[in-house]
Amino acid sequence: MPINYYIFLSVALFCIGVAGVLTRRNAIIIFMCVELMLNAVNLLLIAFSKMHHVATGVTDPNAGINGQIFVFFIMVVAAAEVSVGLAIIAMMYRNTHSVDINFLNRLKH
Amino acid sequence: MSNYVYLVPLFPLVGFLINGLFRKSLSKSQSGVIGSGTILASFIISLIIFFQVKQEGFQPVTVTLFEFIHAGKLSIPFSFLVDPLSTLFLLIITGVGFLIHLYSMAYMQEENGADYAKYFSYLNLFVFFMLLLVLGANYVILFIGWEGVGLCSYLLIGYWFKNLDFDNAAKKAFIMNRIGDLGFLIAIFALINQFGSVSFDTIFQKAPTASTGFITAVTLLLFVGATGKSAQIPLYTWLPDAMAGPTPVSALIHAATMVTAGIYMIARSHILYNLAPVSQTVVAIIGAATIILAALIAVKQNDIKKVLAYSTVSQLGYMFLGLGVGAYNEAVFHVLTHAFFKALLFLCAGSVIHAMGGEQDIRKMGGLKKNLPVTHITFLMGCIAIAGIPPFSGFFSKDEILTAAYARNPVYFIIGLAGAMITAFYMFRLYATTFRGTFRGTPDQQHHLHESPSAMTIPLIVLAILSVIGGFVGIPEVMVPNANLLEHFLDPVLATGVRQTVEIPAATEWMLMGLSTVLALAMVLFALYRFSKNPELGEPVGLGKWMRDKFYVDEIYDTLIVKPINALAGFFNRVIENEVIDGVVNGVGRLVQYGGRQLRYLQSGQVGAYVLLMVVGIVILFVVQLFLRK
Amino acid sequence: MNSIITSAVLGVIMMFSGLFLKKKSSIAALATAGVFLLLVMAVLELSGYHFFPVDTHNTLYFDVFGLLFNCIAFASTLIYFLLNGRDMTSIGNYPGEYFALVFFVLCGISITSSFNSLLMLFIGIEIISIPLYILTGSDKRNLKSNEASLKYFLMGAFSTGIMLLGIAFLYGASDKGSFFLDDLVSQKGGPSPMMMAGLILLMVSMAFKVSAAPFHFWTPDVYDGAPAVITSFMATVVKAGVFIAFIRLFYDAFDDIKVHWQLLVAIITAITLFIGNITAVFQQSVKRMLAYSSIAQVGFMLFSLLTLSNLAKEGIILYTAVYSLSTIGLFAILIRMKDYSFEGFNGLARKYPGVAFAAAIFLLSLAGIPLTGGFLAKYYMILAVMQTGQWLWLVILAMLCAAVSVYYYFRVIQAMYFKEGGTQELELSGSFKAILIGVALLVILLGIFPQVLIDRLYIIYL
Amino acid sequence: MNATQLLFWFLSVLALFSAIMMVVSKNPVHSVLWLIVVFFALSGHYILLNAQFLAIVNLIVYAGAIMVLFLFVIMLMNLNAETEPQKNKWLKIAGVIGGGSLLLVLVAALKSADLHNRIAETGTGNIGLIHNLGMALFKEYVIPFEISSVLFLSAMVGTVVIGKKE
Amino acid sequence: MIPVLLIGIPLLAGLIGFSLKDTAAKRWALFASLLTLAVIVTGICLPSDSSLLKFSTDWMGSLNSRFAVSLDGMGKILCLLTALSFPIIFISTWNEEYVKAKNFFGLMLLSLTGLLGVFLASDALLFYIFWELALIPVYFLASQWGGERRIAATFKFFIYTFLGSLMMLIGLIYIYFHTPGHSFALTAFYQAHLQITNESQSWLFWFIFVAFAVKMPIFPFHTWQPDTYEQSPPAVTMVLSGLMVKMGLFGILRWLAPVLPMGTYLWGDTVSALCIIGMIYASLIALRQDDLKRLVAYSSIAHMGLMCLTIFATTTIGFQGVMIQMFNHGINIIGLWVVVYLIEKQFKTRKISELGGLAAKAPVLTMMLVIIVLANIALPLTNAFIGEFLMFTGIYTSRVTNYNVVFVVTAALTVILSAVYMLNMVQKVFYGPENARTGKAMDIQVSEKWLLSFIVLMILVFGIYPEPLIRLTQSSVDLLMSKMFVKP
Repeated sequence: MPINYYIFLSVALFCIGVAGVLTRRNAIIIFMCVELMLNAVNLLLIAFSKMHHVATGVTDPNAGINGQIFVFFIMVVAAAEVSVGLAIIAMMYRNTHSVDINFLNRLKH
Repeated sequence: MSNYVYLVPLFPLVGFLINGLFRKSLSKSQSGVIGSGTILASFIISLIIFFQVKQEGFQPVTVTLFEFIHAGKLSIPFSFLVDPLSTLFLLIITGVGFLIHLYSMAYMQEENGADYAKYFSYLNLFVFFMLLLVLGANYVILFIGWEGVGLCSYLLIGYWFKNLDFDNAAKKAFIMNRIGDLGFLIAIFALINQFGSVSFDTIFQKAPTASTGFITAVTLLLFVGATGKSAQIPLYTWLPDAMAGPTPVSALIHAATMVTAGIYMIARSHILYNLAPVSQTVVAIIGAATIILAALIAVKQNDIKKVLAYSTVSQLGYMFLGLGVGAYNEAVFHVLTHAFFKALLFLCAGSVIHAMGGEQDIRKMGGLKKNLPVTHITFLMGCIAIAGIPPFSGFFSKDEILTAAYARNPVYFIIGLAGAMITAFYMFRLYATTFRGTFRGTPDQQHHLHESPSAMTIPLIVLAILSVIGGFVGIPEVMVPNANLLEHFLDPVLATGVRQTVEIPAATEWMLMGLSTVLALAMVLFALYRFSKNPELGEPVGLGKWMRDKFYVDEIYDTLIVKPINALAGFFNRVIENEVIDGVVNGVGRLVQYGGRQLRYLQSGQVGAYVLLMVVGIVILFVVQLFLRK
Repeated sequence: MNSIITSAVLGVIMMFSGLFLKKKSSIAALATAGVFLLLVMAVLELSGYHFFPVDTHNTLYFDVFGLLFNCIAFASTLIYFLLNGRDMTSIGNYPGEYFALVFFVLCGISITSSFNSLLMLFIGIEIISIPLYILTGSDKRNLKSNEASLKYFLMGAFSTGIMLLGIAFLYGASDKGSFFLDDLVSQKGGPSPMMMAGLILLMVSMAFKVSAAPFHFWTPDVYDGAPAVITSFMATVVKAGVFIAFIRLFYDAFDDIKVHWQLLVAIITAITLFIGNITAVFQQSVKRMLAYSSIAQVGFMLFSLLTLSNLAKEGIILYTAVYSLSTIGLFAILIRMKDYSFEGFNGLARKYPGVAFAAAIFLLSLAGIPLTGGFLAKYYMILAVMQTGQWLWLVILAMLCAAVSVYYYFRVIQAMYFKEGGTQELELSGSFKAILIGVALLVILLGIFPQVLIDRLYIIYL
Repeated sequence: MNATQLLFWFLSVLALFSAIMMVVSKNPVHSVLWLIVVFFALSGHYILLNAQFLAIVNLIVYAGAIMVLFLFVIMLMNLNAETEPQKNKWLKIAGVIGGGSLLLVLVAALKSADLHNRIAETGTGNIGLIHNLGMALFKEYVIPFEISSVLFLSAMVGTVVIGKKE
Repeated sequence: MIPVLLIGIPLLAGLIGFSLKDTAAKRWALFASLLTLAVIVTGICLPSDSSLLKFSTDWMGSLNSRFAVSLDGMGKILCLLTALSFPIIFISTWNEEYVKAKNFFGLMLLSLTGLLGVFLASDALLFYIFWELALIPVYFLASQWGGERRIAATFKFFIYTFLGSLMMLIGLIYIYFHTPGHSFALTAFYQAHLQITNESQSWLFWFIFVAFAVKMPIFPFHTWQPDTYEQSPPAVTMVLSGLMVKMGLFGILRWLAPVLPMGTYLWGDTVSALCIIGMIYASLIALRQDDLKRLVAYSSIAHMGLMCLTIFATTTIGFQGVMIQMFNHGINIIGLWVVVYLIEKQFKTRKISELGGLAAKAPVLTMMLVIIVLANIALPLTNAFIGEFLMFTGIYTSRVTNYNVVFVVTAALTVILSAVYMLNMVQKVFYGPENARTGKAMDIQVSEKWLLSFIVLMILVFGIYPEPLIRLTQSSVDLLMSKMFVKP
C-alpha cells in the first residue's frame, strides 16, 4: 500500500485522539484518548518500518527493524504510564469522588 | 607704577576679606577705617598711575597676572589694561568711592558691629569688582567685574534683608542685570567664534576684517548688556527699585559707578561701534527715549531717592545718546561730572533721610534749609549742576553731548534739550519741595532735625566743589581752544578708529549752548516759583497719574513676561511633568501590571483549555512553517 | 555511563532504605551521601575514568557537554539535598521512595544528557516524567497536590503522544530509517515536509517539557500544587536536564537545517519571554511567581537553542548552573516558610540577615544583575544571539522583559529589606544558613569567574 | 483491488469508526469497548505489515491487560452510568475544531511530501518475527531494554506510593 | 597599580564594613574614603605615562574581556571628584543616626567602588559591570534609609536605569562583534566604527545613549530623578546627584561619542534639542518647586542638559569645559545638598514656604549658601563660571551643527532662569522675617563651618585659577577630539 494511506490513517486516528482529549472531561476517557494517540503512532511507526525495509531490505535484512523495536518500547512505556496514571486518577477519586477534570481548578491564574 | 596696577583692586579685596572674615571681632571704627583706608590707598595708587599715564608718549600697558582660562586655542589671560580711559575710571571709582566710604562710616553708625563690617566688606568688594571691570584687558575680565558689581549691587540692595520688598528689589536688580549680561555673554561667544580671542587689542585689530552684519550683531548684543547694567529701556526698571539699599550705596553704585559700566564698555568697544552705524543709531535712539521717559516719570515721583534714581536713568540716557552719536569723549565726560553731582545729590538725600529719621517722602519734608544748611547748599549746587546751568559741571558735559547730537541729527538734539528742560524742572521741584516752604512732617521729626556729622558733610562739600568745577576739565573747543584737557587725555584711546562726528560751525554751537542754558534757567525758575510755596501734595490725575505710576511699565512686564512664564512653569509642573511624562512612564508600568492581571486569566486552571491552547500553538507553528516555505 | 548506572543503583538502594533505616534523618543522610557519590562518579567520568565500559551501540554518546552538565545537575542536587533533604522526608510516609524516585529522575537526566538516539531520548524523558508525576502528587491528602499531579500526568501523556508522532515522522523521513541523531536529516536536498512536521512536533513536545510558551500551561499549576520541596527540584535540575536534552537534540540533529526552524524557535522564545514575565508580575504567591519566573528564564535559555553556537553551549552550561543554584536556594528558604505570599517575606532581613542576604543574591542573580552569575548567563545568551547578527528584535524584547522581571524579583527584596512585618519563625539550623550563604557566594563566584565552569567544557579526557 | 487491499480498507474504516465512537460514547464502558475494537483493527494492520509479534503483543498488552485495567478502574469507580455532565458546548466545538485543524495542518504539511513512490509492502518480509526482534532487542538495543527496567521500577514504586492507602 | 588600589580599597573596606560594629563603621568608612583619596592624589601626582596608572590582566578569556583598568585625565578628574566627595559626604552627615549603620556604610563604600570602577574601566564589559555595581548599592541605600515614599520612588529609579543599561548592553555587544578580533577593549571599540555603517551607527547610538540619558538625566527620561532625590537619605542624594549623574556624561565621553562618532554626529542636533528643551523645561519647573530637594533636583537636570549639549557640539573648548564642569558641578551640588541637609536637620522641613529669615540667625550658613548658589548660577570667579563659559563658547564655536547660535541663545536663557529660581529660594529661605519655626534657629556648628568653608574654598580657588583642572584633562580632550567626527 502506498505509505501515504498509512500516514493519513494514523494522523486521522491521532487527531481523533486529540479531539477526544479536547472534548471529554472524564479523566479516564481522556487518558484513553491519549492511548489512542499512542496507538496511532505505533501504526505509523510500523508502516514506516516496513517502508524502510522495502527500500533498503536488499542490502540489510534487518532494515526497518528499529521501528518495530521502538513500538515495543512505546508499549512498555505506555504500560508503565497506565499504571501510574490510573493510580493517580484513583487517588484523585479517593479524595474528591470525581474524575471530572473540570473540577481540577483549585490551581489557576 | 603701571605694572603695579593690580594693587589698585587688591586693596579693596584685602579690605573685603578682612572685614568679611573678621566682622565679628572688629569694632565699628576698625572696620570703617579698614574699609575706607583700602579705598584711599587705591585712590592714591590710581593717582600715581594717572600722572604717569598723563605724561606725553605714554603707551598703554597690559599687565598679565596669570593665565586664567586656557582651552584648545583659546587663551584668556587674567590681565589688566592701563590706558587713559581705564585710568580715568580708576580715579572716579576710587575717588568718589572713598568719599562715599567716608560718608558711610557715619551714615551706617546705627548698624551693629557685624552688620557694619559686612556693609563695608560688600562695599569694598564692589569697588574691587568695579576696578576689575575697568581694568580688564579683555572682555572676560570685564565681564567678571561686570557680573561681580551686579552681585554686590544685589547684596547691598538687599542689605536690610528682613524686608521682603527690599529683597525683591535686590532680586529684580540681579535678574534684569542678568538678562543684559546674557547679551553681553553671547557677544563674547560670538567674538571668540569670529576672532578666537577676547583681548581688546586683538579684537579691535581684526575688527575691520569682519562683516558689518557680524559687527552690528555683536555691538547690539553688547548694548543689550549695557542696557541692563546702565538701566536703559527696556531694562531700566530695576534701578528705581534698587533705592531700597542704603543711600550711600545708591550714591556709589546706582549713580556714580556701576551704572556707568555700560558706558565704559561701549566706549571701550567704540572701534566696533564705529564699524556698525546701525548699532550706533540704536544706541542713540534708546538713549534718547530713555532720557525722556525717565525724566517724565521723575517729574511725578515723591520719594526723594526715586526722583534721583529716575534722574540717573535719564542722565545715563544722555551718555548713551552721546555714545550713539559717536561722542565718546563727551559721554565719558558726562560720566565724570555725573559721578560728582549725582553722588552728591544722593549723599545729600541720605543726609536728609538721616535727619528725617528714615523718611523719604518729600511731601512730608519742606523747609529743611534752616535745619540742614550744609546739605541744603550742597544739594542746591548739585541741582544746578545737573540742570545744566553754566559754569557748573553738568552744563559742559551735557552740552557737549547735545552739540554732538545736533551734529548727527537735530532730532536728537531736540529730544536732549527737552530732557534737559524736564530735568531742570523736576530737580528744582525736588529741591523746592524738600528745602523750601514749611516743614510738613510730624513734630517728632521736626524735633530731631539736625545737620549731619562732619564725616557726612565733608564728602558733601568735596563733591559739591567737584560738581561746580568739575566741568572745567572739558571746556568746549569753541570757548577756549585747546583747553579740553579731558579730550586730550582720552583721545589716544577714543579717537582711534573711524570717527563720524560732523563739525558744526562755532556760531551754531554757541547758539545751541545759549538755547539750552536759557531754557534750563527758565524751567528752574518756573519750578522754584511753582513749588516753593505750594508743593504738590495731592494725587495726580490724567497724564500725571500715568507718570507717577511709571507708565505702568512694571505692570506690563509683569503681565507680558513674568505671569506667562509662571503660568507656563505651573503648567509644566502640574500637567506635563506629572501627567504627561511621568504619566507615560507610570502608564507603561501600569500597562505591564494590567497585562499581568489579564494574562493570568489565560491560566484558567482547566486542563481542556490548556490542551486546546497547546493545539492552537501547534497549529500556528505549522501555519507559520507552511507560509515560511512558500 | 557511570552516572546512569550509579544513579539507578542508588535508586534501588533508596527503595529499600526504608526497610533497614527507621529514622528519617538517616535516610536523608544516606541519600545525600548517595548523591555525593554520584557526583564523584560524574566528575571522575568527566575526568576520563569510565567504570562501566559498556557498548551502547551508539544509542548513547558521552561528550564533555553532557557530562559536565551531569556534574552540575548532581552538584545542584547535592546542595538541594543538603538544604532540603530533611524536608523531603516529611512530605509523606515514604521517605525512602521519594529519594528513590529522585535518583531515578537523575538517571533519566543522565540519559537525556547523553542520548544519541531518539529512542533513548524518549525513554529518558519518560524516566524523568513518570517519577515526577508521582512526586508531584506525593502530598496525597493535599487536594492541590493531587490536582497538580493529575494535570501534570494528563498533559504529560498528551505531550508524549505529540513527541512520538514527531519521532515517527522523523523516522519516516530519514533516509536510512534510523533513530540516530546523525541520520535524521536527509543529506540530499532540503528538509522534506514530513521531516519538518516531525521536527515541529518534537520541538513542541520538548517545549512542553521545558515549559516554553504556549506549551507551558501545566507549569504554574503543577509547580504551585506540588510540595514546595518537589517544585524546587522540578524547576531546577529537571528543567535544566530536559533543556540540555533539547539543546543536544537540535545541536546534533538539526543544526544543519537551522534556517528552517529558527523562526519557530524565535516565536516560541518571544511568547515565552512575554508570557512568563508579564504573568509573573501580578502574582501574589512567591511560589507561583517563581513558577512563572522559571518560564521566563526558559525564554532566555531558548536563545541558546536559537543559535546553537559554541557561545550558546558555554552559556547554557553557565545558565543551568546559576539558575539551578539560585532557584534551589530560594526554594530552600521558601520551603521553610509557612506563608508563601510576598507579605510572608516582610521584614525577613531584620530577623535573618544571612538568609535574606542569600535570598537577595539569588534574586539578583535571577534578575540578571552584574556580579552575580545570572548576569553572565543572560549575557552569554544575548551574546550568542547577537553573534548571529539577526534577531535583534528578540534581544530587545528580552531586555524589556528582563526589566519587567526586575519588578517581581525585587518585590521580594523590597519585602525582605524595606518592609516591616511580623516575620514568621523559621526553623533554620546553622548548617542550613552556612550552606545557603555558601551557595550565594558560589553564585557570585560564577558571576566573576565563569571560566571556572566554562573552561571545563574544553578540557577533554574522553 | 485484492484481498489485502480490501482488508486494509476494512480495517482502516473500522479503526476510524471505532475511534470516533470511543470519543463520542457517553458511557465510559462503551468507550473502553470501542477502544478495544480499535486495537483489534490496528493489530490487523500490524499483521498486514508483517509485524506479527507486535500484533500479538498489542492484543495481549493493550487490549488484554491495559484495557482491562481501565475497565476495572471504571467499574470500581462506578462510572459506568452516563455520569459525565455535558461539557460546555462551545468548548466542545472548540475541541473538535482544534482537533480538526490539527488534522488539517498535518495533512497539509504532509500532502506535498514526495512519498508516492514509497510503499509499505504488505505481506512480505520477516523482520516482525519474534526471532529477529529478539536478536535486535538483546544485541543492539540491550541498553534501552535494560534502562527501561528503571522506568518500570519507578512506575512500580510510584504506583505503590500513590496507590497505597494511608 | 593605582587603579587596582582605587577599586580594591573601597571594595575590601566595604566588605569589611559589613562585619564591623555599627559605631565603628562610620569611622572606618571615613578612613577608607580618605585612603582612597590619598591614592587618587598619588595617581594625579604621577607622570601621566607612568606604568602605575594602568593595569590589565586576563579575566574572561572566552569572552575576550580583560580586567583592564587605567587612569587617564578624564578618569583622574572624576576619580578625584568621587574620592573627594565621599569624605565630604561622610563628614557632613556625620551626626546622622542610621539603623544598621554598618550596612549603610558598607553599601556606601561599595557604591564608591562602582563609581571608581566606571571611571577606570577600559574594557566594555568591565565598564558595564561597574555601571550596574554602582547602581545596586544606591538602590538599597535609598530604599532602606530613605523617606516615606522611598520604596516606590527608588524602584522606579532602578527599573528606569536598569532598562537603560540593558539597552546599552545590546549596543555594546553589537559593537563588540564589529571590533577587530572581537574584543571588549576600549582601544578595539575605538576602531569598531570603521566596520559599522552609518545607518547602524545611527540606531546603535540610541541604544547606548538611552542608558546615559537616563542616568544624567536628559529630558524626557528624567522623571525618576526628583522623586528619588527627594526620597533618598541626604548622603545618598549627594552621591546620586553629585557623582552618579557624571557617569552618564562620562559614558558619553568615553564609550559613545568616540566609539560611534558618526552616530553622534548624525543625532547631534536631535539630542541637543532634547537637552535644550530639558534645560528650559527643568528650569521652569524649578521655579514652581516648594521642596528644596526637588528644586535642586530640577536645577541639576538643567545643568546636566547643558553639559550634554556641549558634548554634542564637539569642540575642544567645549569638551574642556565639560570635563572641568563635571568636577565643578559635583562640588557645587554637593555643597548645595549639604546646606539643604543642614536646614532639614535643624528645621525638620524642606518646604521653602515653611522657612524664612535664616540669615539673621545663621549668618555663616547664609554666607556659605549664597556663595554656593552663586556658583550654581555660574557667577564669575566661581568654578562653575569657567565651565559654563567654556561650554557655551564650545557650543557657539561648534562646527558640527548649523544651529549653534540658536542653541547658545536658547540654552543661555537658563542662565537667567537659574538666577530666578535660585535667588527666589535664597530669598524665601534666608531673607525676610523669621517665622515660628525659624525663630530659634541656630547657626551651623564649627565642623560644618569648616566643611562648607572647604567647599567654598574649592569653588573660589577653581573659579579663579582653573588651570590645574584644565591641565589635568587636556590630554583626554585632545584624544577625544581626535576620535570625533568634525565637519571640516
